[in-house]
Amino acid sequence: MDKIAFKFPKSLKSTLFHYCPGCHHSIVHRLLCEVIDELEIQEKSVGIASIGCACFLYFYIDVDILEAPHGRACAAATGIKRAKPELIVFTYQGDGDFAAIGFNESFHSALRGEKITAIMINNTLYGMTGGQVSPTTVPYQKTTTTPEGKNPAYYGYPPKIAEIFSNLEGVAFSGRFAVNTPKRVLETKRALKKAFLAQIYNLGFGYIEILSSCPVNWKLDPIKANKKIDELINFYTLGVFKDKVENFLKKEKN
Amino acid sequence: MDKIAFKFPKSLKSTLFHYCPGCHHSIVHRLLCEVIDELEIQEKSVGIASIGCACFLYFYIDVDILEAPHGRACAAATGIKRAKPELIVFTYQGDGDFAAIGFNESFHSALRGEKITAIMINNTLYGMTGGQVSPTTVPYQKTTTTPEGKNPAYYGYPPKIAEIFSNLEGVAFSGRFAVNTPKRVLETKRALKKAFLAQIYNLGFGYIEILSSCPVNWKLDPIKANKKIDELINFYTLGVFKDKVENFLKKEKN
Amino acid sequence: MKAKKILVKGVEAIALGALEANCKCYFGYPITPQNEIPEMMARELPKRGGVFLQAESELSAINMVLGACAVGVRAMTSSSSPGISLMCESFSYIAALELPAVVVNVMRGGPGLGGIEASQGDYFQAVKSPGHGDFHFMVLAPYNAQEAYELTAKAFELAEKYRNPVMILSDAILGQMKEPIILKNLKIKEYPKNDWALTGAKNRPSRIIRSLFLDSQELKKRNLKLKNKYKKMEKEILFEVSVENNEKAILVAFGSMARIVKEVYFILKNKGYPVGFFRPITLFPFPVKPIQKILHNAKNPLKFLVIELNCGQMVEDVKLAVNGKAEVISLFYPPSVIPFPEELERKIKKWIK
Amino acid sequence: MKAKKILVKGVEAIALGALEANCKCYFGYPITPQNEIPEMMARELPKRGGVFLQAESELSAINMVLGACAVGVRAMTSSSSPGISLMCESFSYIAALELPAVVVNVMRGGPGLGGIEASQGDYFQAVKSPGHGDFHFMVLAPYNAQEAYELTAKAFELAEKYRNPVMILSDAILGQMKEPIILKNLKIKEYPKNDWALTGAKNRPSRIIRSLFLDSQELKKRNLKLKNKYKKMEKEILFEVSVENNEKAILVAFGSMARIVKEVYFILKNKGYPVGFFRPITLFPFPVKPIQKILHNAKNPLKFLVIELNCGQMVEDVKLAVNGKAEVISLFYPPSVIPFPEELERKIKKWIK
Amino acid sequence: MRIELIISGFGGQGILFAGNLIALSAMKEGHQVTYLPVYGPEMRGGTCNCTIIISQNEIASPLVYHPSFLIIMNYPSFLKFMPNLKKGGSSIINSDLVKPEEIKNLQILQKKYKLYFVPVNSLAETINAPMLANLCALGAFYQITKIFNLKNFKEALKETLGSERSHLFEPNLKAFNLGAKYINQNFK
Amino acid sequence: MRIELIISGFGGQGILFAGNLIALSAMKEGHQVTYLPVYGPEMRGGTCNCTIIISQNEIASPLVYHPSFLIIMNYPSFLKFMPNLKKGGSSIINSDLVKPEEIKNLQILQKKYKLYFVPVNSLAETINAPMLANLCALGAFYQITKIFNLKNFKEALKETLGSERSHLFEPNLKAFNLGAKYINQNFK
Amino acid sequence: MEERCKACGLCIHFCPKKVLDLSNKRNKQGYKVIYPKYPERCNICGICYLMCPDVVFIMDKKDES
Amino acid sequence: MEERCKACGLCIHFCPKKVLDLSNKRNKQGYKVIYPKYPERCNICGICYLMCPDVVFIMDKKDES
Ligand SMILES: Cc1ncc(C[n+]2csc(CCOP(=O)(O)OP(=O)(O)O)c2C)c(N)n1
Ligand SMILES: Cc1ncc(C[n+]2csc(CCOP(=O)(O)OP(=O)(O)O)c2C)c(N)n1
Ligand code: SF4
Ligand code: SF4
Ligand code: SF4
Ligand code: SF4
Ligand code: SF4
Ligand code: SF4
Ligand SMILES: [Mg+2]
Ligand SMILES: [Mg+2]
Repeated sequence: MDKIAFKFPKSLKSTLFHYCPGCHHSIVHRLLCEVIDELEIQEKSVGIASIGCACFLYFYIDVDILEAPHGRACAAATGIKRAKPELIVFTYQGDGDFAAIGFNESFHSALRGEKITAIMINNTLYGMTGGQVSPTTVPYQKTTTTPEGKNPAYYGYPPKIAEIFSNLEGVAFSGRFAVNTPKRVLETKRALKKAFLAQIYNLGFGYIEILSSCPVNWKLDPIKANKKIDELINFYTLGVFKDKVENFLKKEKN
Repeated sequence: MDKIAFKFPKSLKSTLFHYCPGCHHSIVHRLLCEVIDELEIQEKSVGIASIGCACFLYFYIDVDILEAPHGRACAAATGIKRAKPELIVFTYQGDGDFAAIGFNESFHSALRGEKITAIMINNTLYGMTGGQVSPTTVPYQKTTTTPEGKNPAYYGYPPKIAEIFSNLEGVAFSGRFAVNTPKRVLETKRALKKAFLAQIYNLGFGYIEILSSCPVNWKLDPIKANKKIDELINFYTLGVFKDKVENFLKKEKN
Repeated sequence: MKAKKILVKGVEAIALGALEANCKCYFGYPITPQNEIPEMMARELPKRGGVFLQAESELSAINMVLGACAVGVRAMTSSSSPGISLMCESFSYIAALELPAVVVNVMRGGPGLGGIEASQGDYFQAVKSPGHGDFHFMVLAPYNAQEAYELTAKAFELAEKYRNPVMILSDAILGQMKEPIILKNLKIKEYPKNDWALTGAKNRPSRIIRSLFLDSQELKKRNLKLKNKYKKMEKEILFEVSVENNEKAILVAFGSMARIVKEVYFILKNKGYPVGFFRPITLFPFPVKPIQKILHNAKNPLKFLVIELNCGQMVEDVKLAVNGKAEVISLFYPPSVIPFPEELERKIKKWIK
Repeated sequence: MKAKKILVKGVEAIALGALEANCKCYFGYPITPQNEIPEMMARELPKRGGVFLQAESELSAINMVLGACAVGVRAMTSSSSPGISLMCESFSYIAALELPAVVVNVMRGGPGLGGIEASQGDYFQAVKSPGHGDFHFMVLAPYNAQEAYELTAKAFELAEKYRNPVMILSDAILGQMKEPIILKNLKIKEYPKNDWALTGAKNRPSRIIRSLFLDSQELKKRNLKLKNKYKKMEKEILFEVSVENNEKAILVAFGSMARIVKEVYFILKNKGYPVGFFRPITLFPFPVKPIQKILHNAKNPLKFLVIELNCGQMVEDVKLAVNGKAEVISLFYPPSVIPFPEELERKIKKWIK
Repeated sequence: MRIELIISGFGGQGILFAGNLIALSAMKEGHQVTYLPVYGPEMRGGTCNCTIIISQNEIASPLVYHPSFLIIMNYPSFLKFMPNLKKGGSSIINSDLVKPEEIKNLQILQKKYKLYFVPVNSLAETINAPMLANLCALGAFYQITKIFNLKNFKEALKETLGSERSHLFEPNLKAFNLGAKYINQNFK
Repeated sequence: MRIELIISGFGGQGILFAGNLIALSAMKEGHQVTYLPVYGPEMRGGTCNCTIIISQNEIASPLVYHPSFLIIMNYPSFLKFMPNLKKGGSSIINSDLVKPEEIKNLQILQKKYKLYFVPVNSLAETINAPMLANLCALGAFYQITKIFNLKNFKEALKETLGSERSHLFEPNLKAFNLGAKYINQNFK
Repeated sequence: MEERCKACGLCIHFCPKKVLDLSNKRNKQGYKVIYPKYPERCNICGICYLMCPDVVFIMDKKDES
Repeated sequence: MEERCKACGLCIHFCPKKVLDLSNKRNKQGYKVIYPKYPERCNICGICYLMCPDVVFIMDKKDES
């Protein structure tokens, strides 16, 4: 585990990423592919691309991929998994997609304990549409639609989805991660794997939230944007909040 | 406080309720009117009727009332309150309306800390449409769309909305109540009042969840249905989970 | 169970048709007047190895259907007017993704929450624009329980044949009334999906099902492909006609309304009035040529009386088909007051005196 | 700030129009190509004592608008095709509740996610059925920034005058291009709302705003009321026409496409071709009579060439207006490949040779 | 042969159950049949009615404005539907809730129509089955029209009750017979 | 007088900023003007272009297929737009990214068109402002066309930068002047 | 107020003094209405008012509570 | 692999041995690509691989890592 490969993941297509320089979306893409390769599930995976900067997921990840309407990835994933439980189904969504317009689908899929893996890339705003405020935007952060900064008295505080989900019986794995340091990259990968194992072992909904930088809309260079993630952690505690996989694996061993 | 009036509330219209015999909707209607009367807010209240058995709210409660599309009551309430903050705005919703189709609007209104009061009547199913399963239906409960009983491995466990909301900064009051005993009726009324005070004092979102009987769709007579609520409490703990009003009032006193 | 006669509601006939077509997944959300469909599916599908799941909303339900169809499994949803409107964005995606979804709309009175009685107020929505962009459902409008049963089953075949969503457009009268149907072996064809469905990239390159085409040439190509498909669907046009070429007026109606109109047609015919009867069964594609044929063969100048349970919608398609070659009159009955045959007879007589 | 000339995007002109009309609430959700509207409103409204709130979805946004309108406050939302589709159920409610909401659709290529370039693919949706049931928006289609500014302002007045939602139907070309506009004092009238708005039952009986009418007679009455209202709106018909009665062909187009067509019209006219130009500005109500007037006054047999950035939608309304009295030809350009004037000229010439 | 029947009463009086049963029995008899329920949104209370058409020919419209037969289970239904009864038509009237003595124009009505006042509630209570007033009315209808035979009715009833409610077969039949007997003894 | 200009390059090269500035300057000059940006969905990278039409008469179509002027900022843009340039049209070409020596049919092109190779990146780097290559190109455009005067340009620039970015006025102007000077010194 | 009664029986069930019972009289809604079988037992505790879903127990009808 | 590079600088920032720097060479995307300024310092720790958003550091290009 955790050996660093210097290897182009098998399930990553060679197409150049369209992401902006320093964007974390593509780090997560790579990790996702590494996990798919290690679990050897490329041939039975179906991914759901959502609407956001990562809508071109299908140009990069070499598994069958469906594009769902904005916010509906978890519902589409539910349809797929219920129709063909033998498939490994994951969604890849932005914070706007997962936690704003699509939160109802996200929440209820988790509540039902759908055997799917959901990845939420939280860059605290709407990247693709040019940096508008999101429910996940942190207090006083400036965005194009909160030019004076996001006033929590007006917009409230960001939701702690990983924590909320950890209290739902149907959720088997839930945690919040970041990829702004090498250590965190490795932790995120381990977590991603768990979130897939939650599905593979039929334990329940696997949820991974990843704090992710958006240098362009944060109006920071990639290095500063990377550092900004450390600030975000004040609002968004990193960690695993629920892990039925670990227990399951322990039991399996016995 | 808590004196029993034997009095027809001023803000209750004299129209006969269309509810089935023993339905708790109308008990809550009365309590709501008592609270409106006691707070003297009849003249500045706007209620949002939602779609469900209580969609005729406007025939009973004598305040200005708007009908919102199914599930969107909290969004409409947000629009009203933002447009005219001087109004007292409340929604009256079923569990299907508030927690299923409308949960996104409910959740995000609470998250933003909208200064509105939301009442959710949880009868664990879709009353108006004839008793289908709801996310709030408890495990193994039979409904018309879970003829063999609701299997939690298939549909998950009911969401604990009052508890979830109590963790949102924007929420000033959140609790779960019942009206199946005289004591609980009084508690519910006190809580309702708090949920309005949360708005009146501009403290945040006021949320009241009321376990409510649906004799017809539960296929029980009104008395048995009433007792059934005691069973539901095993899943749905009663209590106040958040109360910024109490603190505020204490501070006011000093 | 074959060739058995049973008494069922129209909506139950729809559910039975779906089961006959071996529909494997039902996702939906309750709404009157079509709850008997999910309720029957909830009872029957699990027995047949299928999936019934009640979603948290119509929005979610239609996207579950979208997902199931994308992996090549027969799936459907059903709803009534407001619930259908909520699905419009996703309908547009489903059509763009070319998925063979089957959607049932048991119309009720609108707009808004309206009423739960019958209406045909969603004709425009179903036929012209069930969402944004240039796309169409194939739209089938049964007028009795037997047709509801058979057309619903057929819908799955047509959806796969054209890789296009198909809508069964019904209403609360047909939906809630009961009449006998004969259960048959309908021999619904299944089209292969192994050249497009997402079933895991095993022994083949990975696949993409998407509707985003930022290259405008690609988007244009996709749009033209859809347009051609709609043209091809004209082969499937269905209609009922009772015309002997010596009429002076043709009564045109679809769905439940066509039953009341047909009653009046029988009455007037019996009384010697020169009237004909035309009932479109496919609303999209609309039976343009059959109408033009009536015009072409007519020995007298014709009048088309288009009778609908709405404020006048299908009348536009009739006008477009007639193209000025005959008078087209709209007899509209806004939902939900359904004209009784007696009343309609009086009204029609005024126009054909 | 009056009579000042500034260079703005079409979407900014729309926002400025709304501000000029003293719109007090904006609720919306981001979507390309119209984000400049919420972004401008986010900057400007708070300064003017108004409310800007970005909602968690279009579904929520339109219901916030519904709420604000119900209490008598000028409110709007804006979006683009997929976001508009998501609002369809609520549109139907808003129309049924007779609320004066203003909705902007800056169309993009569809169906599905499509593309972000210009399209007119939502014509049918806007004009025929932005939701379930019999209802209509009033639909205004500006073709340059000045018109976008003025029509948007006017939309608030019209919405209140008829207590009916009004849609500004624009597209990515007009939305994203910049051109000068002259800011004026547009003197937008405000209609009293004190006889219906929900402002608290003080010194008056409490009020209800609802769309549920289980009594079918009541529902019918409401539907007929709406139908009459749509009839009355015909007074507001707007269009641009350049016809001298000796033409052989009339070029018909709306919105951005009308600019390209107009360019071609200028070119052809200069080259001596007998062509006219007709541009509907209100799409609903559609300028039927002005078209019939052209037909009536025409000295030559006419051809109508209807040019659209879609697969052929408005052409149906032109056909309905022409009613067989002239040939109507659809020159359709599926989104998002916009024909350059040069190309369009060639194509049109073929039809009028 | 063609009967257009409307049954009307409160929700909860078993109107739709009875209507369905008649339609099913008639179908088993080999007739063409349509059955159209109309009801309010509430689960209980409110009015409720249904239209059944039984015919030897294709039935186009399932709606009729002037039915040839009525089963009137409560007073509001009496007010609503009586005026529409076809000339010469028949009506079974629940005399427990619509008392003949309270009807103003009774004589006029009796001239135009065949009226069968049947105290269906009281009849049902005699067998301790107050919920089965609807079956009493149905029995009366059978006895008057004989549009289906008893065997088909029994089959229809058995089918409708299904296995879970099969214990209700006998009580239902009993109520049915009471209604039929009441007609037999009191009319013609 | 009528110019149809297309500016094209990578996202991030300030294409739209320059286009907007030209349009605004021309508007201030009293011309009719339209400015139409086209860009990909990504925030950066990807290609990006805009069309500006400047005319003394009403401008109907804001789109042209055969522009009379091009500003080409990178190689893909060169490939895409050069073939569409109107006969006799002019083109400013960023010679840092489109090297004349790498163009195959250079001579043919030079016969048909007026080509202005300007090393805008290098020019901008001379004033330590690599982001301002766009303004160099704009200066060149100004020098060639003189379709607006300097005063209007300066006003437009000031307005566009606003107060928060007013410190960028001087550098922008400097880059503009460099471009203009380059044309002055190297062409005609 | 007895016109409001729907014979649900909740008041009967909760009345601590067993004052109430259903009568044989039907109201216009068709329900057999409540009546105070033993009015003398009533201690005006108000529980019937609290529990009645249909707001039947109103003070100006003194006999009922 | 340098065609993938977008000059974000994350690898430079995180490389513990300060091996890497931006070159003056532009790739087809228009970015100045990364190069190993001090290749000899590299300890093949893999951090550049981990942090690079564009999967530039792949082993068969040994000189880079
Ligand atoms: C119904 C609908 N509304 C809005 C949009 C426009 N839209 C595209 S992506 C996006 C948000 C993207 O934000 P997020 O999900 O956080 O992803 P990111 O781009 O930040 O990675 C929006 C609003 C859309 N495509 N569909
Ligand atoms: C969009 C839409 N979907 C479905 C419905 C149908 N519908 C009406 S009420 C209701 C649910 C009511 O359940 P709940 O909110 O729990 O209220 P209750 O009747 O149980 O009090 C539904 C699904 C609708 N009116 N609109
Ligand atoms: S806009 Fe932000 S999230 Fe999107 S690709 Fe660029 S950096 Fe990444
Ligand atoms: S169906 Fe249930 S919730 Fe609705 S009125 Fe009847 S008892 Fe109350
Ligand atoms: S008030 Fe009287 S009748 Fe009512 S519950 Fe108390 S004791 Fe019983
Ligand atoms: S609780 Fe109210 S409605 Fe129920 S029986 Fe008693 S008085 Fe009647
Ligand atoms: S592998 Fe070499 S180049 Fe890469 S980070 Fe480690 S030391 Fe630096
Ligand atoms: S991290 Fe990757 S993309 Fe960024 S500069 Fe280094 S090699 Fe280039
Ligand atoms: Mg984001
Ligand atoms: Mg409920």
